[in-house]
Amino acid sequence: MVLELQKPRPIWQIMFSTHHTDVGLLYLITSLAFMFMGGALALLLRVELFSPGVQIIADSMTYNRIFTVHGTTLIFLFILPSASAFGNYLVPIMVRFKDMAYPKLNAVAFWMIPPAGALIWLGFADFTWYAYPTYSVVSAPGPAADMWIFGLKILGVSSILGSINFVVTIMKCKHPDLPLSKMPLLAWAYLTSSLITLVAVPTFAAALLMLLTDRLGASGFFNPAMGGDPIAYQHLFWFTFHPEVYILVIPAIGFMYEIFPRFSRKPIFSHGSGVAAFTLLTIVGFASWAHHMYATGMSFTEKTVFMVGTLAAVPASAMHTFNFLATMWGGRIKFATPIMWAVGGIALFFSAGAGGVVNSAMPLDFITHDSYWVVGHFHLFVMGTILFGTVGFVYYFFPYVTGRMYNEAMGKIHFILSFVGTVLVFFTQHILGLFGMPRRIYDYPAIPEWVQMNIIISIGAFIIGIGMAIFLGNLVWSAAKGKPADMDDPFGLGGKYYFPYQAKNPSH
Amino acid sequence: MAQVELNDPIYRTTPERTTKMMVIMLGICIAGGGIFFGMWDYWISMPPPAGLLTGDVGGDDHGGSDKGSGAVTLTGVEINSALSFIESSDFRVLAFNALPGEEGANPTINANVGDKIIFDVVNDGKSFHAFGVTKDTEGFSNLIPGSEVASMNEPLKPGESGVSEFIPTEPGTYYYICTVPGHRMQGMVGEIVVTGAGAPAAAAPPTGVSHDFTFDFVESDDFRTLGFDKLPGEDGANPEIRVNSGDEITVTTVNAGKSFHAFGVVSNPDDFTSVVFDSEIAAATNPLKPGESGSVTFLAGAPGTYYYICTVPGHALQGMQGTFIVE
Amino acid sequence: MSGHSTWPEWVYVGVVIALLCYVGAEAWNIERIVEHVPEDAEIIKVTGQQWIWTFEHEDGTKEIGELHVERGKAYKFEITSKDVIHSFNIHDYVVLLDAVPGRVNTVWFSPTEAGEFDIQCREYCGLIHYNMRGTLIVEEKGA
Amino acid sequence: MKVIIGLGAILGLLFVLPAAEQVFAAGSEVGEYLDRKAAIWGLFYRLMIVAFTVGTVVSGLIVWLVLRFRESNPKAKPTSYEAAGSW
Repeated sequence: MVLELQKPRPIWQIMFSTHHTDVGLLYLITSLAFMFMGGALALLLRVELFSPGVQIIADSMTYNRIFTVHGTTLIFLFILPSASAFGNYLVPIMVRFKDMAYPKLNAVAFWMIPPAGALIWLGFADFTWYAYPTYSVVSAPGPAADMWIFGLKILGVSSILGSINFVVTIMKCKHPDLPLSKMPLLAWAYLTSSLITLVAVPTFAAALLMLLTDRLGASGFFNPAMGGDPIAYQHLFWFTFHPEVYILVIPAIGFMYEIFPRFSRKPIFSHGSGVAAFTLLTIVGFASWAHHMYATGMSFTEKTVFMVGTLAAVPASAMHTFNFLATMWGGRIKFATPIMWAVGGIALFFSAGAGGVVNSAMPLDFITHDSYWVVGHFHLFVMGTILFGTVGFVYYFFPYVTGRMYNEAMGKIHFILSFVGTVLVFFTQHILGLFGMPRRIYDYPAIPEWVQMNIIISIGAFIIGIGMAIFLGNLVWSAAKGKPADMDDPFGLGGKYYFPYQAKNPSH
Repeated sequence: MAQVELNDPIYRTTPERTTKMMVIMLGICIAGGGIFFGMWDYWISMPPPAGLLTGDVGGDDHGGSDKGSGAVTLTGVEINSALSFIESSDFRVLAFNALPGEEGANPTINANVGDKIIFDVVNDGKSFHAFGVTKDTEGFSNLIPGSEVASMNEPLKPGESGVSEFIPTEPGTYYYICTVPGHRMQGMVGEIVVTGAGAPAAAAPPTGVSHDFTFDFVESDDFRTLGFDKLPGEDGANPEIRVNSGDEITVTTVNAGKSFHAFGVVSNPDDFTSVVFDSEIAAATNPLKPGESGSVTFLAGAPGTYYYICTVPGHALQGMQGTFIVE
Repeated sequence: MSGHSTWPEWVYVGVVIALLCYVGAEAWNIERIVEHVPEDAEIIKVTGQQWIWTFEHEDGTKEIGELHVERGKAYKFEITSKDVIHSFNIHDYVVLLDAVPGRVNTVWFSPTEAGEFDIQCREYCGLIHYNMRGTLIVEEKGA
Repeated sequence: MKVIIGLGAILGLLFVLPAAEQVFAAGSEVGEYLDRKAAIWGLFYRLMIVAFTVGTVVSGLIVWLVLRFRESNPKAKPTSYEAAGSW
């Protein structure tokens, strides 16, 4: 769907197209829409938690439903589809092939997202995005929970199909004289995150099916009254979801591998180290899932095994950070909006990682487990690294798609508001967690420290909210009325940029 | 990196096209929002079947084993009692009408045997609650049939209310409680003191008079309708029996049908386990086979209207049910 | 593509791995010390059910929502749940363990100061999870 | 070099002392039990020292890098790849 003037294609031709650019942009529009919807829910939660007592959400059931859908929407309906969006648009170009390996499969994988989103949003389930039994099996009410399960099932299948498409495109349809070692690191990011998806997500598909039959009373996998064990579900869930968080972060790192060299006006410090880090993370990512379950009464040796598995994954991220800083070294950096987001993303990526190392130290998990420290920690990843990388890449990608330039000043204001807001919200949440505030609570007793910190966090959240409103305005206004961009060098960096250049309005 | 020269025309969108797209997206959101808010409560209306199955094991009240719940002559007195479930702000203490310590908390109800107590309960708290009357001094099971409002698996949501009634048949103290597990412990229990004044509930001493009755279990060809001696609809089916309290009754039954049957005098026809006066012949678990017969002798107990049925589940509903009146 | 000398990267990765080994060793050691349960610890059975905590001491006394213990004595909690997963947490004494139905988890602690401390539920358990809170009352020895 | 040795000594002391004290605490007599809270929070503060030192080094490096190699910095000079026109 390249937005044109002279020969505007009818909407249905765009919606039902199987060309990788059209499907890519459909993914992008859907994921950005869900980003704003998920963000709105976050603001609702923060208004409620501004201070003890009831602010605007009437009862705890509504609050529980809001944070469940907030988590599910932003992970499955924003981050994953936005990764697929840029992947579909750019991977065929990066491997110099005319389209994805299976164009129809690509369209099918996209068209599973809106119905799944509808299922999740209409049902509005209330058992957290973990859907831990026995609450989800015995006590979670109504069709909402079953709709959530079906929605997640469809999304799981969609991301598996997408990954198959990426792996075959990259491995099989690559240009013969483009060796894998010369392929851009963003394509490597998509290859590795797709491989992790193929291994990790089917486990969750199985867990979902077992959860559904348990809810119907037909089976008792996770229902202790029928001889099952709820901890089994947690193992299946986290075996998928710890690698899944690597699936979410790897494309964002891939976007930064595009932005840093481009704006530093020098090539990436070490292509080999990037490839090594991605592959190392793919393998080691599967060894650390049960650090989410230290509190379920695991034995000492079992906890040690998963602590070591978690710590083994840290060097890979450290290598990426080093790669980016080394690329900036000696460059002549033009600080347009995309590079600002990328540098902000890397700074927060480091603090998120440091928090994670503390979490994985076994005895400390008894302080931080399921407290606001954990909320702060993973939001530094999903907001600090992934959203910053994705939004930075949206700004970088904007001129190539719309042919117009976004408003640079608004972009910078959006960055500053978001960065300040993110630091205010999620660093304070770390300290709030140390003071013991549990996660997922609708209301809290008026402990002075808790009240002060929650006020700071809510103010920070509103700052991010303003920033995101500016982002929406900037996108919509600039798409229609923005200054036409110089398609050879939209950011005025000098020199030709090899692959997005080709992306400009390819005909079918 | 080979630079590929591409000089296709550059297409840029227009404000009209962007507004059209925004209108489409807004339309989808409004339609979705309509369904979303319209069905807001429906989505969370049904508890999961797994919850109901496992939940039954705990507070199930099938075993209405308290013998004395036989029918009793109503005194016609009706006692209305309005109870509201309330919770302390920290949810630690729960009670009816007022928190313990305050006046009017868990009011005690005094009644006579045969009075009809009508409970009008409303959930004024934030948590879920359900209502029931039991004779047990603790726990939330063995509820007297008919006295429950909602149940632990489908409790009253905040603001919901319900009505139930309870007719005490024997003197003693009964307890009205919240049947959600744990709530009784937290304070949601009140007493119903039932005094023995009114109809003599005790069985009369043996009068030495004895009666003999014989019944045949008969079935229609399609096994749909069953009956004693004759099929319901024909005269002489399920004959009514009238005896005095304390008479000695001997019942002999012959299984003239093709399926299995058993016999018992019960206080509540829908509840095949509420057998009174030890009047069973065979049982649902090892019934009389076709052609077999069995007999039982027992004393007619407290006066009231009872029913004789086939205790194999479902047969009473298919017609094997007659009245058994003790004066 | 860039033929830089790569020793700074190897030094950097070496430092990172060294720090990680330190964290791992230190955590392993502290966890080993903390998990050693003293023999003479008094057993308290903790049961979580939807939205209240109930306690049973060795001598059979039952308590709902409140737990009275003595300063300086060691206590071993045997934690289980009646319906859904809860998580028994006394933040001030770093006691945190899930109450899983159909399973008993044990953790020990010995209170060092008298006073009142918060007990809270750290695993989402439904409508009133936010207020599934109790109080731990630590009294002086023999009080 | 002296600075680095001094810094290393101080950091070493900061870690060795509490770890040693832990070993003695565990072996104490039955009546007086290990203070779990102190042990766990002690480990937490030691890790915070590590996290914040490395954190300041990395963020300081980022800030310096951004200021030193920004385009508008008077000392900024074009990279060798710009002449070739592609990187």
